[in-house]
Amino acid sequence: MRAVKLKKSHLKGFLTCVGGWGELWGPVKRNGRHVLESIGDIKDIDLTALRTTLPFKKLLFPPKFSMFRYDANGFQDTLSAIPKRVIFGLHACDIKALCILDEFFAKEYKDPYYYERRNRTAIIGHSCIPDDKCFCNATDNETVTEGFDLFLSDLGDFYLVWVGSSLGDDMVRECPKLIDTNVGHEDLKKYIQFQKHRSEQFKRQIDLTGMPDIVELSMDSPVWEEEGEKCLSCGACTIVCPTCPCYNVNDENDLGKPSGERMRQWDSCMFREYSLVAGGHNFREARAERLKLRFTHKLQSFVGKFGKPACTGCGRCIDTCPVGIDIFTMVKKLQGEEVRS
Amino acid sequence: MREILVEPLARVEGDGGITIRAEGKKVHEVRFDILEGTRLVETLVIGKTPEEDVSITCRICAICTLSHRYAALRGLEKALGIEVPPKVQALRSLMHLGELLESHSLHVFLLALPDFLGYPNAVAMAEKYGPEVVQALALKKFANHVMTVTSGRMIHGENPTVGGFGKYPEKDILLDIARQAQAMIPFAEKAVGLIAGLSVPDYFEDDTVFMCCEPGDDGFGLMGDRIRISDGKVVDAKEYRTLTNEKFSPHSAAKHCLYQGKPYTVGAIARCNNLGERMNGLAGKLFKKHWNKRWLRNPVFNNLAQAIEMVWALEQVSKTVDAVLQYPDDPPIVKPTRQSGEGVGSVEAPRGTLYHAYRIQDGLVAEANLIIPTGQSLEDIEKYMRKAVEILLSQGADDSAIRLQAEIIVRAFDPCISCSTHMVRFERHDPR
Amino acid sequence: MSAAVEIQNPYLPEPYRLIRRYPLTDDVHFFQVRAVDMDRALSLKYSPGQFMMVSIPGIGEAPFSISSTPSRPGLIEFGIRRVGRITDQIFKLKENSVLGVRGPYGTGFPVDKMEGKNLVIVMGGLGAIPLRSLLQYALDNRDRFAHLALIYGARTPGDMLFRKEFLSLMDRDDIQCLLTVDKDDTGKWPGHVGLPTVLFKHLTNLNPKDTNLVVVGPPVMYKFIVAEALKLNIPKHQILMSLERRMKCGIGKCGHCIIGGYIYTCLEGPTFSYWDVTHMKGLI
Amino acid sequence: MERKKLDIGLYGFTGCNGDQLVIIHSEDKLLDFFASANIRSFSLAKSDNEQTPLDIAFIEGSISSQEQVEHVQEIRQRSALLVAIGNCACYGGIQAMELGREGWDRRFQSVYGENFFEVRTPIESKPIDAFVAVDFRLPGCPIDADQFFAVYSSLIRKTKPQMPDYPVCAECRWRENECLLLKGQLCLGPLIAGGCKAVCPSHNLPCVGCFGPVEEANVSSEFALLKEKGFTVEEIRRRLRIHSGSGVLKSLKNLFGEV
Ligand SMILES: Cc1cc2nc3c(=O)[nH]c(=O)nc-3n(C[C@H](O)[C@H](O)[C@H](O)COP(=O)(O)OP(=O)(O)OC[C@H]3O[C@@H](n4cnc5c(N)ncnc54)[C@H](O)[C@@H]3O)c2cc1C
Ligand code: SF4
Ligand code: SF4
Ligand code: SF4
Repeated sequence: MRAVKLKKSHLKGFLTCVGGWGELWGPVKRNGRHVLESIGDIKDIDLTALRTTLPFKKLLFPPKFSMFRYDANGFQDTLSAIPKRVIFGLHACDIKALCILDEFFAKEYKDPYYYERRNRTAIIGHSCIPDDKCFCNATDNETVTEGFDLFLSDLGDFYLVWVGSSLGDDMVRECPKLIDTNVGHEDLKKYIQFQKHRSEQFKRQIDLTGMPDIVELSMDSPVWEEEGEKCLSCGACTIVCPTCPCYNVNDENDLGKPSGERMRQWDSCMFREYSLVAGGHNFREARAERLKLRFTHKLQSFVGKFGKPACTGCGRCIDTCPVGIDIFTMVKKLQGEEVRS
Repeated sequence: MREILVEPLARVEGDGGITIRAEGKKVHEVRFDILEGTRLVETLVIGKTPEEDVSITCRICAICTLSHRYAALRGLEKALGIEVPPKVQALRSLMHLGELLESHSLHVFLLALPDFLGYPNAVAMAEKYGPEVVQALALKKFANHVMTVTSGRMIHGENPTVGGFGKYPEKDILLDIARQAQAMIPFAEKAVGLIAGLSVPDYFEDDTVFMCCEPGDDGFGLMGDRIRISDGKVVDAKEYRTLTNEKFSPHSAAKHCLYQGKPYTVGAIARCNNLGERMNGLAGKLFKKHWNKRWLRNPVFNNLAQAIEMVWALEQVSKTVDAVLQYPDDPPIVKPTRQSGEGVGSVEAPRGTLYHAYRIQDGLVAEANLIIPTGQSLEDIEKYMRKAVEILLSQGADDSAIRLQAEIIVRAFDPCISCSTHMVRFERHDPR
Repeated sequence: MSAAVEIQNPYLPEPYRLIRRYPLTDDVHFFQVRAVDMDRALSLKYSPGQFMMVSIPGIGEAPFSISSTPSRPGLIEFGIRRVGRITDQIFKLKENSVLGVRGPYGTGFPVDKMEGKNLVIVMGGLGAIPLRSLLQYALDNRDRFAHLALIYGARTPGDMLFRKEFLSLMDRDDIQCLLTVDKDDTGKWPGHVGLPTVLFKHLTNLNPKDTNLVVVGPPVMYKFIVAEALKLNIPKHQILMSLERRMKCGIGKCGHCIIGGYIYTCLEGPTFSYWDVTHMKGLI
Repeated sequence: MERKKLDIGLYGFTGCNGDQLVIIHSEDKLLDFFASANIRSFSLAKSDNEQTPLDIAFIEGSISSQEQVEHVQEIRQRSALLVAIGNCACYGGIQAMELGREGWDRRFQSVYGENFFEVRTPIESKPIDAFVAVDFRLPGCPIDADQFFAVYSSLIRKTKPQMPDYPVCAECRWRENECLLLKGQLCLGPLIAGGCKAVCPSHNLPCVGCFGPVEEANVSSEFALLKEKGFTVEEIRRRLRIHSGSGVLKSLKNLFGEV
């Protein structure tokens, strides 16, 4: 991978330049929360953002969108007019999640809605310093080597820019005046120091090795019931999770006409009807069963399938669940530790 | 004596009715029945927090939800010793203008006009008056948009809360509202012309008293802590009981009000009669052009008064938007300075003066008295109707003519939506 | 429309024409469809045990097992029970109308591996729908299978799907056809009365290692039939079944059919072996 | 797909008329709406109403007099499907917040004294299903226009409409709001049916519960959580009762024995 340098004072110019490739999106602060938004003015971008409330997935498969239209003559594809976008400011964990989703949506049947958007989205990552909710060190996501076009590491007065794709390379080439291709030994030393410093900032200690076995052996643990009693089934944990892709499908009719749209909307395995089938049988009637599904998926089965957990350690569920049933406390509880949630 | 019961022509739905009892040419009784089910809202708010009170009382009416909210906020904030900053006041004025426009456009175009033009509803009216109906709907839609932007949603938005707003609308949206309001003025002006051209029957005209809030700034307005009466008095709203004197009436779930033992009228016509001279701009010109002494004796001019108020409100919107945007920072919600106290909030709902009077004890509502505009105009509604029926009967008019005239009078007062459409119950007692 | 779409959209239903429909029972009807595009109709490949997604615009989509056999190409057949929103509307369709269908999806029964061996097909209730596909396939390719047996339990003769079709098999000597009802309310029932498990004693003696047993039926049925199969010493991976879950996409994306944390029933199922089942919690 | 237009009626009982108004305020849809069925009765919008057999009756408002009881029964009798729209019809609305407690007579007297009405016999306000069978409920105070038209579209196609199975919180997360519960405010979001698009939390104000309870509301967990945040049971119960009326009586009974 190629690396170049970008002076911090040139960031604005650089983003303006890459903004030419597509609509620029980045983290901004709204009502005390960080959210990804389309950027009108580059100075609105807030680089202190750690985790945006909703992850980037909202851009690649929006909470609700039309899959196609239907009318008396049949079904018409509406896959088009997806804008080109540059998402700036994704962190390592987000990019890992992106890789997971890339793999998931390509599997067996390639999902055109995801991939049409994905193919028109450029990713410019940005380094971060973890807070007390991050634990991506435990999910092996501390650094990323793929899944982005460019990745900016903040090394004081300049960024070390990893070029991760040919598109990234084009972007760098497009603004030669801003980019310093001269990366020397000193710079790399700084980078390594930065990485080391970053690693030392993690405050949550958690060990996910062996989780698949622990989960397997905990199927009858009382933990599920206990947490199930508390769970509000609000779905917040799955909504904010960058790797949760489940959805529901609904037809929305034009009023009084035979035409309409088939809509896809985020669903959650925490919702009541998730596993409900006709006739009223619900394969996951109890909240405990739904929690079990969520956590076996994240911590056990996914590992079996892909060799890594479907959790990136971003801390969003820790930040979100009103009753504290997040992946961290569940892991701790399954590992037999007392945790106050 | 024989009783003949004339069933109403149209099915009576909802919650209002007119009952007329006559014997030969002699009128026994003319009643405007308010049959709306009792909800006892004043008892429900006892023991609730001020925030809860606002969320409950706004639901008295979906059309004037924001007037109720506004009156409640003003009453409660007085009781709690809250002074809201000017940005909050300006945004509240904007939401109030939105509601006036929403209510008036609904009433004038969709409810009153079809009557005069002889259609059962506005959709049917659209065949001949297509462009007018389309523009009227656009105006109503705009008004709903103003309410949505300021209050959070079209109806029962919770955004205006005790001490301020939960969230302030974005600048671009407000500027767009100002622009749209300007663009609507020509249509509103045309509507004034259309309504002014309708003939207003004069046979039942009579004197009355008009009451409205005194804005206190020499201007025309929809809110004030004092009440201006057409007899020249100006009274503090705290004295509202001496003005309204609510009394029970066995045919009405809304109480009737009397001022010094006499019926009185509130609403657009009262505001225009009392304060119209103060209107400036286009609305002022239109007022001067169309106002005449008959307005003081004939409630049907309320339709025209509402049309002129719409022009006024549209002109007011951009000024109010400027007033909001004058303060770039969004003020945080102001906290109460005391937990016990009393306060009366008075505002002009589209159909007249609305009072919310509260006593707060230890942070909870201990006493509440809400006086709605329709109740205040009720005695006048019946007075004018009775006079009209007497005259029509003496002229030998038939039932349907009487029914239509009675409806026109009731509806002109814009009492409250479900009461204002097709609801005449007509009983005639004739000698055998 | 602007930029060309690069990826084929697997979610778009294709037009199919409803050729024939008639009732199998009061609430289960037979639907025979064919792709409007003739080339598509003739080239459609599938295997017994697979399903398709049927769309009713304005209402939605639902999965249905293919009941016809790939050995008779061109036509696709479904047996559909009326239970809810979509099935209600399917039941309102008239012959010759056009509906949306996509698929086939899922993993069918491993017919290649089953060939050369004995095949015992056990159906209960709606299980007859997917298994009719396998049965017809085996009958059409009779020489590729050793002993062939059918066990079908229904509540009453009137509840038995494809009753005539199956009864006619009783006259054939290349298939052992064991039909049973819980209760005979007609008095004219030529088959057995009693639970399907009792029919196992009638089964010709089979070498369990060379036998595949396939069972599809209501959830309660699996436990008992599997117990019988195990008694016969049929290896766990040669006991096959098909499972039902909620589905919204049929292609491993929407998540509703997930079992055991990551198995998408629509991709890796709906057919599973009992070996899979013992290894995954919450399967049956 | 040409089909026979259905006969439809909309009726308002005790309430603020907000739900009918939501329909009237949907200017963009109004003409399609009137064209989509035979609107036999819609007192708020038109005066040429007919009393005919109906395919669907939409009922707004709660029942608060003996006369209304008879009227709603009469409508039920001639309607194939009866749909309650709005919280008053579904759960009784604000006027039913004291449901299940004594004291309605006393409260009535405190407003109207010893007087009685000539034309109506008032009773304690109750939801529609206290008097007639209700086939479908569309809650909200007022209803959400998009949801109404989606439900309406399904119903005129004679299919059961799909309603959210999730609480307001889900919509609140979709809108990326800051969670007010986590900030220590008394937000009812987790207990309340989604459908409003989380308007109140999106304005930084706690959900007051105007869509009534979500089917699977975990009331005991929410109470436990709010108690931990320092609210008293009385405060939480009061807040929940304001808009949820008859919808929460059972849960409260299970939790506290009495209501
Ligand atoms: C692999 C597979 C094969 C099936 N084969 C058949 C068959 O051959 N014949 C038959 O009658 N039925 C079959 N079913 C069941 C059939 O899919 C349901 O009866 C049908 O989805 C009910 O839809 P509905 O809209 O009428 O019911 P509703 O209860 O209104 O369901 C609404 C939605 O929920 C989902 N859903 C509900 N029940 C089921 C279910 N059991 N399985 C999957 N999704 C469900 C669907 O997405 C459906 O659109 C099969 C199911 C699966 C998973
Ligand atoms: S499970 Fe929680 S911590 Fe892990 S990726 Fe999802 S939201 Fe982030
Ligand atoms: S603010 Fe309220 S509605 Fe939103 S997530 Fe928190 S509890 Fe739920
Ligand atoms: S957030 Fe709650 S109170 Fe606000 S509209 Fe939605 S349901 Fe009603």
